[in-house]
Amino acid sequence: MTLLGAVTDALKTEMRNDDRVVVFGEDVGKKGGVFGATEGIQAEFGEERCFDTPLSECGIIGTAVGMAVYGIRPIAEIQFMDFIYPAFDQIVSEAAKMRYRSGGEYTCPMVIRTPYGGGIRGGHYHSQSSEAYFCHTPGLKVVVPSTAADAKGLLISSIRDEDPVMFLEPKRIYRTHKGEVPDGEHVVPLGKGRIVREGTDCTVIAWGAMVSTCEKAADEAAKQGKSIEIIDPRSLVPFDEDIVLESVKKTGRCCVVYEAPKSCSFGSEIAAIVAEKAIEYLEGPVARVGGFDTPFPYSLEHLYMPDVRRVVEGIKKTFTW
Amino acid sequence: MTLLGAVTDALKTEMRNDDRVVVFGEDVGKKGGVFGATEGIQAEFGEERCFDTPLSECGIIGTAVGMAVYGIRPIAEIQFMDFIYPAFDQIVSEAAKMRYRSGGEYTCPMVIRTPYGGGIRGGHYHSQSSEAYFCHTPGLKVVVPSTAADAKGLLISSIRDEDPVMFLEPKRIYRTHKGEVPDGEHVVPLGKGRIVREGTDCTVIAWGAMVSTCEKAADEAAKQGKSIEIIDPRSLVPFDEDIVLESVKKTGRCCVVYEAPKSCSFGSEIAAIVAEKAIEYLEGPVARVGGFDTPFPYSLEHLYMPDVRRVVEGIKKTFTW
Amino acid sequence: MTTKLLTIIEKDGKAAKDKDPNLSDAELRRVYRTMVQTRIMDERALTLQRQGAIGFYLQALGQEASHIGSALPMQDSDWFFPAYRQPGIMLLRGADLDDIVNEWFGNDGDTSKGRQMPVHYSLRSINFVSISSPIGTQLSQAAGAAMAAKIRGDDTVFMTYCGDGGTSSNDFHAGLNFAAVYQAPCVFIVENNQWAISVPSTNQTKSESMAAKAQAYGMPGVRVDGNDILAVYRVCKEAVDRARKGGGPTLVETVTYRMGSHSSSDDADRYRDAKEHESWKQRDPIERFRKYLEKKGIWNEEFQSEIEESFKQDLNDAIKRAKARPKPAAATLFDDVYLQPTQQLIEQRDELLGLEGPESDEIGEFPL
Amino acid sequence: MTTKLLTIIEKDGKAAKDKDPNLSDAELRRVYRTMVQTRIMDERALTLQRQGAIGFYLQALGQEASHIGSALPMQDSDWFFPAYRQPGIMLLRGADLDDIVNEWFGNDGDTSKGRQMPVHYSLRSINFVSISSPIGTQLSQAAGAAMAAKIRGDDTVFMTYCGDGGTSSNDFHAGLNFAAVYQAPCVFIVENNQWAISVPSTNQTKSESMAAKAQAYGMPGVRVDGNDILAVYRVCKEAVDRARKGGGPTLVETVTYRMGSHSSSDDADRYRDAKEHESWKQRDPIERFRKYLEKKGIWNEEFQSEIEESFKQDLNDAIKRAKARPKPAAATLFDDVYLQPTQQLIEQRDELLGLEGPESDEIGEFPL
Ligand SMILES: Cc1ncc(C[n+]2csc(CCOP(=O)(O)OP(=O)(O)O)c2C)c(N)n1
Ligand SMILES: Cc1ncc(C[n+]2csc(CCOP(=O)(O)OP(=O)(O)O)c2C)c(N)n1
Ligand SMILES: [Mg+2]
Ligand SMILES: [Mg+2]
Repeated sequence: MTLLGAVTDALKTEMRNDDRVVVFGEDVGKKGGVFGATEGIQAEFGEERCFDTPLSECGIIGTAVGMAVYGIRPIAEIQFMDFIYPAFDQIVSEAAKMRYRSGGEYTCPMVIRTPYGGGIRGGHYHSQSSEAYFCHTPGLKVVVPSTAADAKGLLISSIRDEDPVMFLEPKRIYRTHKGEVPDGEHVVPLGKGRIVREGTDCTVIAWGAMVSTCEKAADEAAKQGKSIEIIDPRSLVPFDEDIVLESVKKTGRCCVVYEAPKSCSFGSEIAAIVAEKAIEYLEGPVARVGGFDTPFPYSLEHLYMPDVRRVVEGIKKTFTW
Repeated sequence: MTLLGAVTDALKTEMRNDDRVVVFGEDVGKKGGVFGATEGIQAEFGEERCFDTPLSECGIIGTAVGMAVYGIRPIAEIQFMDFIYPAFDQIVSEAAKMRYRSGGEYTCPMVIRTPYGGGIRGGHYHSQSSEAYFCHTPGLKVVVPSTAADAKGLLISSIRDEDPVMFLEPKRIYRTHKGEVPDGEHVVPLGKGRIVREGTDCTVIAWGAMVSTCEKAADEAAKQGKSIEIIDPRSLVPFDEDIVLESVKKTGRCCVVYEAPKSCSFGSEIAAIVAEKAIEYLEGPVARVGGFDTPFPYSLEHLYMPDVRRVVEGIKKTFTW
Repeated sequence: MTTKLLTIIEKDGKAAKDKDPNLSDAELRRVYRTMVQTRIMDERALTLQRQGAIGFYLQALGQEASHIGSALPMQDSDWFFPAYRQPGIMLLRGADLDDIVNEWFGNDGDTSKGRQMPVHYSLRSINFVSISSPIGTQLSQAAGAAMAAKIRGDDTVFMTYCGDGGTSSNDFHAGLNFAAVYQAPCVFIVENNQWAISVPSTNQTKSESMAAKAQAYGMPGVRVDGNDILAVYRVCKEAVDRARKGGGPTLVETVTYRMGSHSSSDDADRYRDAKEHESWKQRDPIERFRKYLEKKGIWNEEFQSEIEESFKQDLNDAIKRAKARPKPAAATLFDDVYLQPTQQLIEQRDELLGLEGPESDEIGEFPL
Repeated sequence: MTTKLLTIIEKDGKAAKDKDPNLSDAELRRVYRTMVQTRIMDERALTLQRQGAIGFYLQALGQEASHIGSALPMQDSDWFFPAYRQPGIMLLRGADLDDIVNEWFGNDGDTSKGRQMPVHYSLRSINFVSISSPIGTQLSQAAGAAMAAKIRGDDTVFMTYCGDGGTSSNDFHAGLNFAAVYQAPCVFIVENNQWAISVPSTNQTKSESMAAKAQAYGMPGVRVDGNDILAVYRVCKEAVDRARKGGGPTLVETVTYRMGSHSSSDDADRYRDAKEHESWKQRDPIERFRKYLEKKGIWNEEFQSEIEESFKQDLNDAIKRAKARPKPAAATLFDDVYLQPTQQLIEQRDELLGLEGPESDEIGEFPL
């Protein structure tokens, strides 16, 4: 099954499980979403539980917050993550803070699904990875799957979660990634990372579409005699510090790979955690291989996105003192 | 002169200098702003150059972008930084990207001034420090003064800058901070940090209202025999890496202090830079003393904000291996 | 059409028979009591703020008819997504006075656990959703909750409020649009009190009225004298009934006046003409309603003093209790970020609780 | 009032004398030429996309009258804040064809230096502001630019566009409100082509028309047959003249139809009734205008072939030149983030330029 198919599968599974779950957004109904993630959902569950909205992300998230507060389980689709900003206030001021500011009287269990990341020739406004904004916002959870099975299992956990979850779907691997996906009920808990491959010389941390790039880079590094351990945190908030620290303590080296602009990113956070909690184990600098600190380009996308050679270069850095 | 007075002084100075400069926002006219930063400006420059707007941050920044693109110099006031999010799309998708996405054909020289930070019993929504969102957005500059003289000099530089600048005013010290401010023309360049005090054992980096807290903590640390160097970067973007790295290489220790939630913050970025570029000089972990990863509280604000004892604790951490 | 202003109670307290909603005497007295209580509470709280006992306050002075009248047709099971200038709704719906007063103090009895500034109540007990500072955000939320109720087949009605300033917000546009497209059972009340802090409503929009904005969304828009509680009630009753019957949302503009400054941090004299203020004082909604009751023979001085004295007593007692309560415990800082705290939050909590030495005392004053 | 639809050219090409704006023959021919060129360009570009020569394309098929007619009354010094479905404006204003075509290819001749997807033009040469993907953002910007011109005393007029979907955006609400409050010289064109990708305009709003939304802002709102170029011209000429004379903004709704799919990534047959499409084909704006010209005796087959042949030739030449140009140089990635690159950008650039080994080739296809 593709990663995209796993998303659809998760949605259907939970909609069958729990009739409070509703799905809405721009073009999610008859069209089934611009990527097809909601294909067949309106047909199966009707227009009450899967419906198109006016073109207002502010309205989509604002109404979702109200629904969640009232007691149903909204899953809002934002067509591209780049278009989430008209709803930013509702996300960071409202969804994220509802439980806290009301002392737990009102809560906001909802999922915001959105395709994210580059690699599809989407240029400036159909490619960005802005997880950092949300990771810096207490009250939100932030989840990024990198395999089909995880996509299903993490999405089901997100829908069942009692707090608002940003579910970021790496669109570059929507269809290119294929893998086994358990039928029916399949739950992957939030906050538990995954060791993608074991290694002894350097820990590489990556999520979403970058995981497979890092696997190729690790192959490359292996040719040069370096054994790379790859970790996919799966959720950035809550973040599985232990799996990262344990690995870094073992390998003594750390390289973080991500698509977002390098500075002030979640990659920076991981580097900071390592510098705070495992510095005495480090045998080289903590490398960050990110997007550049520029807006996302169109024609030069292939240079902007971390690729094998840039990841290999990053790994090399961790071996220089 | 107070820091607040220095802001007013800078606005008037540049409005006299350059008749393209206009000032607007909610309540900035007759009322002179809720903090008084624009007091007397409408009286001196008239309603065409200093005017109140409808209650729409989206409209304030959207129109400011259009003004800047057309060729005048808008200075938009957002009443509290907590209320900037309805304008987030215009800031991160438009102002920040106008120059890049148009290949330099259209530019967006504008200043967004906004009171920021805690310490005034403003609670949940009148206290936040969200500089990280903007520091992670290529195309924006982000400036935070910590003294009256800097407030004037940096604001004048920001107004003259050819790119959009977020000018964050630490409201806690608006009136409590007083200092000499040069008359008339006074320019402090963006991108040059300031050594607040020299020291040899640990580098503390802080901006805005945290600088004075760190000075008190440094006094405390001195009593315990530790010599602290304090650095105020003054602008977070562009960031003066050199002044930080040079200091850390000298002291071997680094503690970053800031009000924003700890994780995925600009403090994380500084820690990451140090872990990337000065790790071989470090004699202890890089400590971060931030706000907690919770929304901003009201009654327990004094615990939420880094205070002397927490900064001292952070400094101590850098001495533990 | 939308500019016509419905008034029922005339200056002298007379009410046109054909328009009078004919509430029972008991109901009329209950409503009047709530209006007076609201004003007393506002006064007392502002005094507390001036004395430094609480950090901030914001009154509804002059807008009692507007918000109490609109809330009146709502059933107990109905929901409110309020702005910050509708305190009377809490009293009308029988909220626990301690819940209200504890919120001002942000003490350990505060339902919001001291997370928000005064007047940002959250009262699940009366379906009164946690108040937010960012203007307008409640509007699209109310629309969404109403959509949810419709999907579930509940017959709940939702009422939400904003000011004249709030009509310019993103969420006003999104909330009204969504509510209309999905024909959600939601009533939007714009309390047009003529000012958004120092900005007059004529600078807020060039629309001939706030009610006229309903046409942009294809919903009914009604303009009503916001200082006439019977008129407000009548209009809102229609809207609530229509919503409950599946007739979709309504926009109601209550034309009223902010008789005080914006908040305890504001001084309206700096930007507002005293004459304007004076002229609105003549239209005081409580005075007007009192005359109506008097004409009906169900108001007298005794009734007035009974209301005042008993409520003042209750309020004083509640304040005394609230003052005696401590701040929330330090550890609570880390609760309610999520249902379960993350590893990072637990670590941060333990660090904080482990600290020694004096806490900061540098917190300043709130300016707005 | 706002629901009345102005039409001038009837089906058979006749035009009511009292409404005909009486453009000169030369002007009429110029306009017709632009419409035909626009359609040819749209066809050719979509073909290029299908052939894999360019990555994406989005047509204005069927909306030529709507956008060319509205732009026609604008002077050379006036400014546009376009959406993405007004390519004819560039041709009308004499933009360099190479500037247009280079943008599709994102090559080193692209004015935007290959930073944006195809159809996101930036053409300073004709005061055509850089197109953004996020829906609606241009609306408040246009209002702001118009405010700026008013402050400066320039007599520039601003025209900005959005679709029926765009009326739901935050910036629609903010942009129209600000323009009205400050009486800025700005004309807002809503091209109501009935669809926002797969969402019909009846699901976008319950408003009786898009023009009716003007009442929320207190500005004139006009509804016009968007497939009738004379009607669109007439209405917009009035709006532009009024704006220039200090009469403030206008909202114009052009009622038209998206005759193609949303973009090269979309297939409208999946959600749209073929009959609807058929019925609108009968109202093709170019065909209608052609009949009008024919009746006037200023159109014949020769004229048609001359337009088609010469433009196809020019276009082919431009495409040939564009294909021959390389991508922008790697170093340009780091330009234009700021006027001057930061230390971090310089470091990142130098690192990239110093890399060895093969570049990534994993980039996929654009789905929308
Ligand atoms: C998004 C946002 N911007 C600014 C503010 C600051 N602010 C608080 S109240 C207010 C005026 C509100 O006016 P109105 O909506 O008319 O309500 P009123 O206070 O008159 O009841 C402003 C600007 C805010 N709370 N939220
Ligand atoms: C803020 C935002 N949300 C979503 C999108 C994705 N999107 C692109 S075009 C479009 C539909 C636009 O419809 P309309 O405004 O009617 O313009 P039309 O395409 O019909 O010309 C959508 C939803 C976007 N570009 N921006
Ligand atoms: Mg008001
Ligand atoms: Mg459309």
